[in-house]
Parts: sequence; structure tokens; C-alpha cells
Amino acid sequence: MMRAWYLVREALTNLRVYRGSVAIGIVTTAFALACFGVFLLLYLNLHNLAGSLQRGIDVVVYLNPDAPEQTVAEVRRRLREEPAAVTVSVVSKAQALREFRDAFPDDALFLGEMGDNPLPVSFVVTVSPGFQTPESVSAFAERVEGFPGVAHVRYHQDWIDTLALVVSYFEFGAVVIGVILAVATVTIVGNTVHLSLQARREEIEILRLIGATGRFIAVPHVIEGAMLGAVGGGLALALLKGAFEFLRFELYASGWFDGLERILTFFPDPVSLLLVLAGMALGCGGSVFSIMGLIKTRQG
Amino acid sequence: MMRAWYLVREALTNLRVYRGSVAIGIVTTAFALACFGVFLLLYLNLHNLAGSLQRGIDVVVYLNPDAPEQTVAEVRRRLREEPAAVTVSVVSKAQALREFRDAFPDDALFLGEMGDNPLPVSFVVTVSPGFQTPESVSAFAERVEGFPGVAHVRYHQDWIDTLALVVSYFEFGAVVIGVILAVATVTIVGNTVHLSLQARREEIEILRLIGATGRFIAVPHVIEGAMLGAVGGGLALALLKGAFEFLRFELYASGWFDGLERILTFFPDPVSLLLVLAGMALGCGGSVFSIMGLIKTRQG
Amino acid sequence: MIRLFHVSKFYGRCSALHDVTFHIDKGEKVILAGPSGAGKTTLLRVIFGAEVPDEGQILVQNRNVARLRGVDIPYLRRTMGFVPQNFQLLPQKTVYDNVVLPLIIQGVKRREARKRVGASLKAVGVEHKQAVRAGALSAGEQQRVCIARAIVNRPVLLLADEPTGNLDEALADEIAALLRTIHAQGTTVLLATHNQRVMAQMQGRVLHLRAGRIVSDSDARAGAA
Amino acid sequence: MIRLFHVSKFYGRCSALHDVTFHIDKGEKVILAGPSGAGKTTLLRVIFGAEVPDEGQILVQNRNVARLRGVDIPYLRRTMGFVPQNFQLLPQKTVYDNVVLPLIIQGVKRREARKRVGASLKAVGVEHKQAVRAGALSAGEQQRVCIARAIVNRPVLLLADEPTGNLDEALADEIAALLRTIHAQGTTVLLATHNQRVMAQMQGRVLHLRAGRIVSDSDARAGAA
Ligand SMILES: Nc1ncnc2c1ncn2[C@@H]1O[C@H](COP(=O)(O)OP(=O)(O)OP(=O)(O)O)[C@@H](O)[C@H]1O
Ligand SMILES: Nc1ncnc2c1ncn2[C@@H]1O[C@H](COP(=O)(O)OP(=O)(O)OP(=O)(O)O)[C@@H](O)[C@H]1O
Ligand SMILES: [Mg+2]
Ligand SMILES: [Mg+2]
Repeated sequence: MMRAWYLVREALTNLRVYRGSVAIGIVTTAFALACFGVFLLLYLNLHNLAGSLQRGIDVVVYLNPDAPEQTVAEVRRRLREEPAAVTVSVVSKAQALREFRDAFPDDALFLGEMGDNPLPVSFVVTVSPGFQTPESVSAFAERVEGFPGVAHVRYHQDWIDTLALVVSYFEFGAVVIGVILAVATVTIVGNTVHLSLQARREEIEILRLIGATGRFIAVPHVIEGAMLGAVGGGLALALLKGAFEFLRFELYASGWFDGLERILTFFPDPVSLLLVLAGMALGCGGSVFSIMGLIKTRQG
Repeated sequence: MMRAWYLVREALTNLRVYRGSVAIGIVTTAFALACFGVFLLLYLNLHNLAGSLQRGIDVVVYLNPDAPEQTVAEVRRRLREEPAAVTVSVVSKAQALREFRDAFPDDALFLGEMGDNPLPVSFVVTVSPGFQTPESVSAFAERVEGFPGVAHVRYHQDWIDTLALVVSYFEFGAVVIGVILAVATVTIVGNTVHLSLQARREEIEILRLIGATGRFIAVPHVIEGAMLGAVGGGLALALLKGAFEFLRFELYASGWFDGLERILTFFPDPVSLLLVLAGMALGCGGSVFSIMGLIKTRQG
Repeated sequence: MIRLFHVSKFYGRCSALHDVTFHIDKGEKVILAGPSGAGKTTLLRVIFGAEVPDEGQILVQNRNVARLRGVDIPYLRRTMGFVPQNFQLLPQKTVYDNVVLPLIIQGVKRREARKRVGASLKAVGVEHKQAVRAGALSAGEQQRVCIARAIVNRPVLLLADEPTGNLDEALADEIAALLRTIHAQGTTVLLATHNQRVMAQMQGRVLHLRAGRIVSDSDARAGAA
Repeated sequence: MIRLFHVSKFYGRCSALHDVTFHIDKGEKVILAGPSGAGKTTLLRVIFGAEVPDEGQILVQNRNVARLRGVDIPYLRRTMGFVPQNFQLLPQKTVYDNVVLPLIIQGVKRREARKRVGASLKAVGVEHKQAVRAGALSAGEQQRVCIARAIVNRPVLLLADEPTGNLDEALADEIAALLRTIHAQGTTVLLATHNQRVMAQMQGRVLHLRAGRIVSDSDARAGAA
């Protein structure tokens, strides 16, 4: 009883007595974790953004310009039956002309000079999330191209492929940089704990002198490390949250990329908790590692 | 003489005796500077990329579709006289049709069905670097629109404006993140030096006992800090260079963004040197700061 | 209690201990004498398991100290009291906290612990400094606190390294009397000292060390309790 | 040389020095006696500028130590030798490097420095340990190295705090003789000690301290050189 109480009290005393080193440890942990967190946040949001861009895949089905009403209805019915299609909307010849004019104002100059509207009827098909891989989309497009009356199916195959490639490269880079930052964080925090324990070498020597076991010596330091790390993690979280909210507000105020501030997300709560726990684990791990080194090295 | 020699030798001895702490200091400095360096590199290259995109500003001048040969020659001559125009190339009606077909294969389906080529002659004007600001480009475009026979002048005004805005926002974000990282680097390195000096408190006390001045005590530590920081900076540079070359090779091998690996640049030599000097300054500064604290606190 | 067989300890060219063989029975009272640098501290540290000899065997309470695993040494130490020559105390902790620590480690009840610490501090005459930081004490006070810490857990074996070096004659006499009392209560005492006066007062067997060798032993039999 | 006027130093409720007034002339040889905790170390540290008194004035070589700026203290200390009670040496450096340090600080030429260090170490009898790490020495050896370091720069004033605490009688006699020699060469000596034998051998004026007060002074005039 007295022993358990002693160990906890000792950890608290250490936090107070070595408050200089402890503050340094907390700040270092916080900065290191915040660096890692900034990166994680960036990754999370870019990933989200890429995902939301990829989700808007439409397949456009052009009919022959001279297709009769009946064919239009038939194609529409068959498209509706396709499991990959979520919504199917018709773009009439008149609508197509309007859209073409809006999209290509320069080239549309001459369209007005043509007598007849040469643009065909088309369908815009939204692909269901389950079919949004490049393979499914192209299989779907091929099938639809075989329907009678369909002239041409267009979808942004290249664009999708490029985006997928960019995302995969980005993820590769993210993992590499993430690993580097994680290693840096662990190293920096571990070293900080190590250095602050160095100053207590004599203390450990004296404890060994009066018959303290390695465990008895280590426990207060490990508790201390865990507390330090948790506070550091919390501080990092607070820093990140503050910076994030500031940035979101700035984006909102500037309005230059409308709606972006709504896409931006902070960590979900479990990840936030994990960041604090990571700090705790780092502090704990650093302490265990350092103290073991100090305890094991000398028989004295 | 003996004193100067002592101070240098003392710094070297410290590096050897406290090689544990020194290694920790070097690794921490290297990691912190590398984090900062990765960011700087990213910034530099994105800045370059944005710059190179912005440089490709073309202004397209469309003539009336029915403009006679003579008007074409006249407009060409006047464009050539414009100081903002570097190169002026003609796109004939036939060329325009080919390009339109390549660019919009879907919409081109029906162009083939049209009897006459409705596309006008146009000029592509490359804007000289001195006139590449949004204001100069729009002034130039307005002037050209007044030439007889010119139907329409197109240039990516929106695109240029957006890019400029993105770049300025990016630069703002870059400065913010850069400052945060720099502060983190300074803090972490300073703290590392501080902790490793803590272990030498007694040594300093003893030196004071025998009449050493603050300067005598400080100099070896400052030399030591400078060496440590320089090595850390060098290590950071090596890490960055290695990672950079690896990434460039990977990009080259994948070939997905052709030519990007040629746009990517590492720091120019002066900046590389600056990174090493920054490490040195950090180590030096951290030492001075810490040692002053230790020397000043006690009269003993 | 303690048996040394041909123990040697070298530091470079300097041999701090050279072929030392002797034994001390349970309940003996032995004084380790010898000039500065003779190897007294080294000998005590070897017995305490703080230094590993280069040659020879050491049995302390029938355990081979030199071969003991690191994790077992603390348990052996809990049966011993050690007064180091350079009085090592935790400078930030109070005198009370320093002295109570061996009892906390051994899991002694709080009330019992408080009683024992009080008695120990009183025996060495620093009970009025209980609440003071150990680092703030004068050298002689620190030395006495170390003695209090060494005897607080009623050790079977007490090793004291020059415990009166910073004490005046009156206090040294008191400490000598204290050690005699502790010995009378059944503790085996091994005391390294230069102080002729303390040696005379202790009235024990004297082991003379010089340059790492035992040069005289005032008869092992005569000194046995 | 040294003048104290109503100097007091308090640590919480404990008054380590209480209204201490005395003066020591140049060339005197003074012994500071008193039981453990009397305030001897505190008094020496106050004179050395390592501790600031709470009340009173201290003149050392006509400089007001308590009022001296931090940057001036090192220069005053270079004229003094101090043997601390807890022998503070740089444990990683060799004995030679420890003793030569005050000379390096003062910019003494290398050849001259080597000669002086050799002589100092010889005087205290540890010249055979020149190349050994100071941390590896026995307590008595460390104590003697501290004495060597204090006298190597031929100080005007030598403050020694219990310099024979870890030495046997023969060595203590040698150190007492050494201090007498140094005094004869013109150095003012202030020695704090418990050791009756050393006191007797030093044949100097005795200041008796008890609980922070001077209780007796064997006449300032009689002891003056
Ligand atoms: N770690 C070490 N490295 C090198 N030499 C050492 C070490 N420890 C002790 N010595 C040497 O061994 C010899 C014996 O040292 P020890 O401390 O046992 O002497 P001692 O009898 O306790 O002396 P004292 O009375 O001065 O305390 C000394 O000459 C010392 O210099
Ligand atoms: N920093 C401090 N904080 C609190 N009390 C102190 C401090 N330094 C000294 N004291 C107290 O002041 C008193 C005098 O201490 P000092 O070290 O001067 O005694 P001393 O005469 O040198 O004793 P010894 O012979 O044991 O060395 C002691 O009671 C000590 O506990
Ligand atoms: Mg010894
Ligand atoms: Mg003292």
C-alpha cells in the first residue's frame, strides 16, 4: 500500500521538481506530434477531396442525331434497368445546343450560322458508388454502346485513370513522409526523455544502494513519462484544432474556393483520442527504454 | 595561447565524452531541419511549377470568318509590332478544323456533316514575360480587339486570376506552416542542447570555483554546439538530397506526369549551404542560450 | 557471514585489491584500517556487490555475490546497511524521506516505519533536521543521516566506510558507541576507518590493509563474539 | 585581508551564521573550529563569494564581496585557493588536467604550469596518480588533489574546509606541515577543521564557532604573523 502510494507520489514529485525538463518534454512532444498531425490532417483532407471528385462520375450516352422518339424511349428504359445506373436524365437537342453555347462560347459563334441543330439527344447517367471503379465503368460503357440507336458513349476514362494514379502516388508519398515524420517524432521524444533521465543518474545509483529493484526505480519514471506524453498529445491536439479552425474561417471569409470550407474535416473523435494516446505511449515508451538502459548498465 | 588551445580541445573532448548526448543532439537537429527542409523543398517546387504554368500564357485572336487575305496580313503585321507579343503564329481555317476535331472528338461528329468549314482564321500570340501580369494581358487584349477584322480575343483571364489567387494563398499558408516548423525546430534543438547541458551543471559549478569567467566556461560549449548543429544540418541535407533523388527517379520511372521530373529542382547550392549554416546557428544559439541560463542563475 | 577467497581487483596497472582472503563470522565486529588508497572502499563495495572482482570468490550470507544475477542483488542488499564514504543522499528529498526509503522498499507499515525512522535519527542526533532537504545539510549532518539510513532496517550486516570523517571528536565518540550498541543487538559490523580514536573505542578485530593486501589481522578467533 | 561586520545568514528558521564579526590580517594563520553544523562551511563560502549573506558586510582584500558583480567574482577568486569539504573535481579529467586548470584560466605558460602542477601534486603525495581520472581516485586521494589545486596558483589567501577528513594520521600531519609551509611563504590561511591533532600542529589563532556565533577567539593579536 505504502509502496504503491509512494510510486505515484514520486511520479508527481518528479513532475514538480524537474518541471523544467518536464516542460521541455511536453513542448517537444507537442511539437513533434503536431507536425505529424498537420501532415495527417492534410492527407485526410486531400484524400477526402480526391474521393469527392472521383464520386462525380457521369457517363454520357449520345444517340444517333436522327434517332426517332421510340428509340430514345427504348434506350432510356434499358438504361434504367442497368444496376450500375443510379439516375438517368435526358438532354434534348435544344438543351444540348444551349449547353454547347455556354461551354464553348468562341466555337459557338458559327453554330448560330448553321440552319439545323446538328446536336444529338443524349443521356447523362450517374454511376452508383459500387460501380465506380475504372473497370466497372468501362464494362458498363461497352455494354451500353451495343444498344440499338446509341452512337457513342463518353466517360472521363483518362481523367478517372489519372486521378486514380495521382491518388495512389499521393498515398505512396503520404506513407513515406508519414513514416519519416513518425520516426522523427519517436526519436525526438525518446531522446528528450533520455536526456532528462540522464540528469537523474545519481538518484538511480542511490536507490540501487538501498536495495531498490529495477522495477521500483522505473515505475515512477514510466508514470511520469505517460503523463508528460498525454499532456503533450493534448497540447498538440489543441494546437491543431486551433490552427484548423483559424484556417477554415480564413477560407470561409475569403470565399475564393466556395464550399471548400465545408469539405474540410478535422480528425474524427477516435483519431483525436488516438493522438493523445500516441503521446502517452511515446512518453511511456521513451521512459521505459531510457530507464532500462540506465538500470541495466551498472551492477553498482 | 594555451588558453585558446584548451578551449578548442575542451570542445572536442566534450563531443567525445558526451557522445551519447551529442549523437542525440545531432539526430534531433537533423530531423528537425529535415522536416523544415522537406517543407521548403515542397514549397520551392510548387512555386516553380506554378510559375512555369503561369508563363505559358497565350492570347488567341479570332478574325471574322469571312475576313479576306488582306485583313489577315494587316492584323498579323500590327500584332508583330506589339511589344507584348513575342511570337505570332497563324492558324488557318483547315488547321482550326483539324485541331477542333482533335480537341472535341464527340462534338466533331457532326462537323463532318456540315458542308462548309465554319471555323475562322486565328492568331496565337505568346506574351512576353514582362507583360504576363493579369493587368497587362487584359490591356493588350482590349487593344487588339479594336483592330479591324478582329472578331474576338480569348485568353484565360479567369484561369490566370485563379492561379494567381491560389499561388498567393498557397504562399500565405506556406509562410504560416514554415514559421510554425521553424519555431518547432528552434524549440526542439534548443531544448536538446539545454537538457544535455543540465547534466554538466556540476562541471560548471566546479569551474566557477576555480575562478573561471562565464566566457571561459561558455566558449567550449558554444563551439561544441556549432559543430553539432553543422553536422546535424549536413545530415539533414544528405537526407533531403537522398529522398529527393529517390522521388525523382521514381517519378521518372513511372512516367505518369511526363517531364515533371525535369521541372523538379533541389535547393540551389547557396540555400544548401544556408541549411548547414542554419543548423550551426541553431546549435550555437541553443548553447549560448542554455549556458547563459546556467551561468547566470547562481553566484556560487 | 562474509568469506573472501583470493579476491583481486585491478584498475589498469593499479591493483586496488590483491589476493585478499579472510572470513568474518556472524556477530563479529571488524575494523578495516589502512592508509589512503589502500583499497578499503573497494573491499566494502566488492562485498556489497557494487563492484565485481577480477579474481576470486566472495560469499556473503552464503551467496556468491560475484555470480549473483543483477535482479537478485537488491534482495541481498536489503539485509545489509551501507554507509558510503561520500554520503549519497537524495538532495531534493527531506531527511525523513531519505531515511524512510529502505523501509518503503521493503514494504514496512507506515506507523512502524515512522517509529523506526524517528529512533534512527535520534540515535545519530539529527532528529531536529527531519523536515530539511538533505542537500541543505552540513557535511557532518549528511554523514549522520547516512548512518541513520543504514541502520533503519535493522540489517544483519552493517558496512560503514569512514563514517566519522566529517565529525568532531564528541560526535565520533557517539557514533562509535552507537555502532557498539548495534553490534550488541546482533548485527555484524565491518567498519573502515582511519580514526585511531574510533578504532580504540570499537574494541574489535582489526584488519590492516596496505596497497590492496591484508598485512595484519588481529587474530580472527580473538575478535569473534 | 578579511573583515566581517555583523554577518548573518539564515536558512528558514535555522541561522547558519549569526552576527559574526571578526577580522583576519594579511599573513595570519587562523583555525575555524566548531561542532558539526556550526556554520564553518557557510562562513568560508560567504568569504569566497559563493553565498550571499542576509545581513552584514564582508571585505576580502578590500573588496566588498557581497556587493561584487557576478562578472568580477572570478577575478577575486583567482587570488584565492579553496579546498571544498566535498572535494569537487572534474571526474572525467585526469588529476593533472584538474590541477592545471586554474593556471590555464590565468594564462600561465605551459612549461611553467607543468612545473608548478608537478610540485603541487608532489607536496600532497599523489604525483603517481597524475594520469588517472579524478573520479577513479579514493576519497583521500581526491581530497589531496583538491589541496594541490588550491595551492597551485600560489594564492594570497587559502580557504580549506576540513581538508584532512578522509586522511589517516600520518597524512594529516603531512598536510598540516604543508599548510604551515605555505603560510610561511606568505599566504594567509583559514582552515576549518574538527581534527584536534591538526589544530594543535597548526599552532594558529583559533576561532570557535557554535550554532552560527563566534564563542571564542584566541586573541587576534597573538596569532598575527
Ligand atoms: N574506478 C577506479 N578506477 C581506477 N582506479 C581506481 C578506481 N577505484 C579505485 N581506484 C584506485 O584503487 C585504489 C584503492 O582505492 P580505494 O578507494 O579502495 O581506497 P581507500 O582505501 O578507500 O582510500 P581512502 O582512505 O582514501 O578512501 C586507489 O589507489 C584508487 O586510486
Ligand atoms: N542551503 C541550505 N539550506 C538550509 N540549511 C542549510 C543550508 N546550508 C547549510 N544549512 C544549515 O546551516 C547549518 C550550518 O551548516 P554548515 O555547512 O555551515 O555547517 P558546518 O559547520 O560546515 O558543519 P560540518 O562540520 O558538519 O561540515 C547547518 O545546520 C545546515 O543544516
Ligand atoms: Mg575510501
Ligand atoms: Mg562543513
